[in-house]
Amino acid sequence: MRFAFDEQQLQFRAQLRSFAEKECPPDAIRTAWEQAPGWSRDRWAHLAELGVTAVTVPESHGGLGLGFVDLVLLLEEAGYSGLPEPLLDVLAVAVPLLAQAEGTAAEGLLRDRVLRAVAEGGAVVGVVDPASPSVVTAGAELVLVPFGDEIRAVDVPDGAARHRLVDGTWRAAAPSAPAGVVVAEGARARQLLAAAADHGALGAAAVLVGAATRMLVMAADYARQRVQFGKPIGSFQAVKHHLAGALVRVEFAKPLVYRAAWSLDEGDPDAALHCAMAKAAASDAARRAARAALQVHGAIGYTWEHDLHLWMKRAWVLAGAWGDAGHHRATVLARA
Amino acid sequence: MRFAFDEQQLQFRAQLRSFAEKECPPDAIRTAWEQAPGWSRDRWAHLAELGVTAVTVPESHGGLGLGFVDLVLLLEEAGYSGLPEPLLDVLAVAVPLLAQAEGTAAEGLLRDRVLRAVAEGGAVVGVVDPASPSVVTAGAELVLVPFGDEIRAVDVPDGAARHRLVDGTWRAAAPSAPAGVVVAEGARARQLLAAAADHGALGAAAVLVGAATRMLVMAADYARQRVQFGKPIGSFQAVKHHLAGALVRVEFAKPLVYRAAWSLDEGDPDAALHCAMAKAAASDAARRAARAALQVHGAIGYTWEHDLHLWMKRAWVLAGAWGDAGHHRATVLARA
Amino acid sequence: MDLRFDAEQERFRDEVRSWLEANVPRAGRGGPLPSLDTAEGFEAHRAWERTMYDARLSVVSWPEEYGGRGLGLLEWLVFEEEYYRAQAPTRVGQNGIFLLAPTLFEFGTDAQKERYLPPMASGEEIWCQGWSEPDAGSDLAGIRSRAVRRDGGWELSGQKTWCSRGAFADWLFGLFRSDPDAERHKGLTYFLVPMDAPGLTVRPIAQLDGETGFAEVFFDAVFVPDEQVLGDVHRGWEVAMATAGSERGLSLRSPARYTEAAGRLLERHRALGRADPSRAARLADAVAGAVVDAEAYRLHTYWTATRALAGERIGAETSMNKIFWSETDLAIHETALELLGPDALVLDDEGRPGTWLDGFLFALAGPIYAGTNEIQRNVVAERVLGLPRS
Amino acid sequence: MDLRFDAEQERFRDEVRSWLEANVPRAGRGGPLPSLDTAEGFEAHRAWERTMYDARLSVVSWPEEYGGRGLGLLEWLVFEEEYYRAQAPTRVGQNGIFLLAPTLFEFGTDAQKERYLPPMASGEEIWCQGWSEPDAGSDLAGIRSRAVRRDGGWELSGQKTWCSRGAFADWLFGLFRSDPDAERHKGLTYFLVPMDAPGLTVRPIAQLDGETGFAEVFFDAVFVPDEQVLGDVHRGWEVAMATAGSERGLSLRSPARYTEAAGRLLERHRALGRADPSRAARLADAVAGAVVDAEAYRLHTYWTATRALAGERIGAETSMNKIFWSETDLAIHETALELLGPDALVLDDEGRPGTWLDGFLFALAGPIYAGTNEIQRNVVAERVLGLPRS
Repeated sequence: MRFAFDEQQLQFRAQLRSFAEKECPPDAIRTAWEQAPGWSRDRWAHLAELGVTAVTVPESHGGLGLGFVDLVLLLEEAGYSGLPEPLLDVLAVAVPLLAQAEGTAAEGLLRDRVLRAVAEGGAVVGVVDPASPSVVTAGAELVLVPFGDEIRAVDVPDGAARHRLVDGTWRAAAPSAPAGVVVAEGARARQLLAAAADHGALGAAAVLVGAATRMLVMAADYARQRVQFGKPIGSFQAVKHHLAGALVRVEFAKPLVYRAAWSLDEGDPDAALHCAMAKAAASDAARRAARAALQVHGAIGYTWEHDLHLWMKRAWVLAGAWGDAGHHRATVLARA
Repeated sequence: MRFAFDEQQLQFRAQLRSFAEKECPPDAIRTAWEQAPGWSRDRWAHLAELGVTAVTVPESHGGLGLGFVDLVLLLEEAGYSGLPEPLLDVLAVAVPLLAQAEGTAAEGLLRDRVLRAVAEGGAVVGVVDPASPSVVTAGAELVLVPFGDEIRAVDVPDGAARHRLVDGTWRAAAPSAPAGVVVAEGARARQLLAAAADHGALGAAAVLVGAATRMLVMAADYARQRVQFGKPIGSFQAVKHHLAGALVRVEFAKPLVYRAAWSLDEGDPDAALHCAMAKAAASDAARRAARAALQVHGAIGYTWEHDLHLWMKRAWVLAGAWGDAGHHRATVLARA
Repeated sequence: MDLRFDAEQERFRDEVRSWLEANVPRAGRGGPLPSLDTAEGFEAHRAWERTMYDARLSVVSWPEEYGGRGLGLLEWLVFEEEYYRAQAPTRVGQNGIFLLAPTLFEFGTDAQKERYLPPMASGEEIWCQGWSEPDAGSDLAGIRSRAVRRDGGWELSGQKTWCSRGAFADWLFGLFRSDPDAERHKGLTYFLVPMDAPGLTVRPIAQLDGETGFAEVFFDAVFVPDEQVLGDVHRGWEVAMATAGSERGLSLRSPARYTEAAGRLLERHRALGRADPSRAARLADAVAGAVVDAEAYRLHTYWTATRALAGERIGAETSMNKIFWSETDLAIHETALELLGPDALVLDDEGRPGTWLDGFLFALAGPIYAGTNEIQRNVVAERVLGLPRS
Repeated sequence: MDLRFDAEQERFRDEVRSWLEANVPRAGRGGPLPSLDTAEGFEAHRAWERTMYDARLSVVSWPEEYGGRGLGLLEWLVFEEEYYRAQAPTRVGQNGIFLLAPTLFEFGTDAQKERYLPPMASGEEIWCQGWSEPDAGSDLAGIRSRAVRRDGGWELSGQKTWCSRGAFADWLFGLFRSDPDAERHKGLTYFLVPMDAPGLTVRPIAQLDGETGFAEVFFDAVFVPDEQVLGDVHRGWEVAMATAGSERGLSLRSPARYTEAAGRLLERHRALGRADPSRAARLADAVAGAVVDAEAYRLHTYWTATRALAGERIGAETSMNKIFWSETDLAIHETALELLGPDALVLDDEGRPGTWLDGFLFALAGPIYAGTNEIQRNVVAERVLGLPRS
């Protein structure tokens, strides 16, 4: 029993934090929002140089071959830093799915090529979140989509319609008549899709606890500095208790996220249950953190110019992505 | 549109308050708890002298022939004052049920006799709360119980088993093979039982908002007087916000209670919906008030000696009586 | 107790309903109007105010001489119920009509009333508020913007912020510190200021939704003649606060907004019940709770209105109202977004939110503006429960 | 990261499980024990402590010389999981074992450790705490009970209250003001006092459930020799607080209590699902939430234990723990009572509550004792989030 990240994992996160502080300040997030795909190919290439895009790619395909425990810490950091790149879709969902697929011969070739390209930062492979099945990761060259009882890898045409979500992420219309390579079929495809749903939920939970932490840090900073009635508003109990109450929920969601990652890596038969617990707790904690942080900021937090909304909106979107808290609590009841 | 009680109604309540202040201080409530039936026949007789037991009895049977609007204000007061007498069971449920029954000839005689006796304080007629169907009002000489597709008026044997609830009220075991007079049957019986459920829910809601108000008054009194850290604890925002938040819920539950009473008196086709709304809101508001009041009192509120628990436990019991908040919210969805 | 409207009130309801059915801008007849927070949309909403004014429906509770019908509070509630029922446009003139007008009626000179009320009623002059400042938010008494005595008037300097509708409004009402030696609530004066006054500049502020619903307003030696002082000099705080508890100034937040939204939520939930019963079952409790709360707010409003009509002064209850409607509004919209799922968070092709998301964004501001709910809970605790001030 | 227990820990778990299966008092073999808060029940619980002590299971994490096994924090967690799983009796010795013992290990002299630890481990001497006073509750530093220097010791006067187990305990540990000129946290000394000392009287206090779970203790010139001072004179506050953040003094509230209760709740919900599916559906979200929270608390405990074992000092996180376990405990029991309906509020023929009602009554005290949750939220805000003190 040693429930902690190791030095290497913590260092990797620290590297990602330094990178984000330099390469992805809030204004860069704003810029990314402006147009599809909502993220920067330049920054993606830099993330590849850092090794981030190779984390979950097996060593046999040129990746680092690390697991979900390593990944969730990086995703939490991505949430904290507000990185708009599709790390969740690609690293938590698409790569593990592709790595475990055993489709046609064509697929075998494609798999190696695509995974290597992802590891090197040369390709982005997207997925479908079953909570919004009509859209896929924006900016992906290739998306893995369920079709009948198959999963296919389909090229995304340049002209695909794209929609912006309230949090500045974009989604592309799902290909309607996919003519791609069959990646898996039948029982295997169903298995992979079920696993992908767990991975997406866990990845989203990790990003959420990171974003939630960031909002509470921002609110605490503001509360120390903002003076009303002759003293910092952070000295008022109402402000203290809003933030402390939210912080407790966030801090207790985190171990659920880390444990679910460990269970996936260990092939624990309860891994799906653990992912559901993580997402249920993280969704609620992040929504509560967003509410508390906005209330503490007051009107300034309600403006476009202030940074808070960049994280708050992310929290709203991810709280509902890959199944909302209610969906996952229903799963908990069914599986516990 | 005039949504207010009239002078006479307010005066009646004021009389009941003065009576309770004199005749039912907290120690009298404690005494009543000690043994079955959990209330005082002496005080019941006094309530009859005040006219309270005659409120809903039709004038043709020697009563005041008033309606639910009059009654809910008195029940709210009973909740505020902590009166342990079974006003809710008798006046809100049993009397209206009996008054509207049209059973056998035997029933006609019984009806007049019983209603007159209730009005005069000489009899207590009890009922069954469908939320706990195995028990009836304790201390009633006669209870109205559903049996097959009938409602019967059954004498309660002296030796019936009696149980105490956490709030000090007692319930007697329901008669198992009722041999009483048939009060109503078939469709009419079903109608009357449905109405009785609405009346019970509304009556409980009225008692609940009264009890909730009392708990908040007690907590505010305590918070003004209790000093910690060199000042009254009521000057701390945490205490203020606990109580203010609960008070708002209670104050907004009250108009739902009053409106449901008016709808019943007017024969509004939505009266059942309105009763459900009242009970849902009042149950939650009272539970919240109980929590807030206990938290503000701290350890002293957790003792048997302090009065708070007399009201708090009442709130727990009534919140679940005649259908809990969830039950009534389901009704709201079905009927709205 | 009588919860029925009388025959005349019902006739009035019928009139309003028919008129709105015939006139509310809808697809195919000039509607829905473009966003209030664009120049074009602002003018379209102003024109709608004029249309209502011409039917004497813009300010039904005002005396006839100022463009109203001299109706009472209950009729105003009837009007509002119908207005929300018809899903008619947001009232661009609401800051003036609901916040300034009650004060004008109580403290304005006859000349001021004649000058300001009719164009307010017709939409010709739209008002924005100038209460908050960068360092005076929850602590409103911390106002620093100054008014310095000049010949025949005052010279205003300083900065106001979070002025709703500030980007396009014609006039501003607000408090300025006229006595530099007085502190906190003292030495403030209530001014009426045209937005085109020399020295006044406006910087629109984009909100969460990207639209410029409010603005900062800068005052650089803006001259305001004495006729534009409302109430007594140095008594601005009392002037601004006095009407909060009066019948006219009750500013009851119209319950129709919430009952209407709760009704639409209920419809959505019914539809979900057919499409995805298990998801609908999970949300049933929250939906019913929202319906109950909206109804509680409606009834509480009648309760309070009855008291106001009986001449009672409505005081700290307005703080209870504020807490309740803002929490209810948020609960309705949060539940709706949960019910609708991720698709409701997608923006349209112009990057604008859909109805429910828009309503949610608006509701989010509820616990903040018009006195944060934290301030309101202090007020309730101190004035209703009698707890000591901190 | 590795969430498995090692082979030795699993062997230890097996041993504990088998021993508890064989020894926990159950119907038919002397159980369940009578209420802890009666003279008879207290002695029965004391005997149970002795039974555990004889199996070297009463204080597994203590060194062997004092009756323990010298095991670590993780083994203690394993023990606790099994203890709750077996639904074994409430630990009558818990105040001494969990609150006093860590302080004794850090500040006690060898003589004190030898004198007090073994009888604490065996249940021969049961301790109660003497922290709060009538005017020092949340404001614990407001302690007024005095210790006056006398030849070879101190004379204690004053009053302590909310002393859990105070009605039947053998010893009391508590803080007294030894320097009358010092204020607040200064000038306090930590004393160990036998309950049969001349001048000491006990008044049991009945709780919500009617039982005397705590007591007032009055000190009228109670003499205590110097050997019964724990740590330095006038440094009692530091002595009492120092162990809060240490590994031994972590006083991790055993997560097994909550996972066990949540598991039983889940079973009840499954049963309800068969009997009344629509009612079960309404409660599904709350039941699942309770299960998730109990699990979150369990995992967070391992997380914290790992940090403590790595030598990190655990500080304000204990306040987060307190908030979370007390809220979780209350949520589990509130949900259970809602699920069980009115019947769960009926008392038995001796006027005692059933299991779930009893658990609810106990849980209600959680947000109050050991520092109210309001105080804990202040601590979290100030020490974790860095907000300024009021």
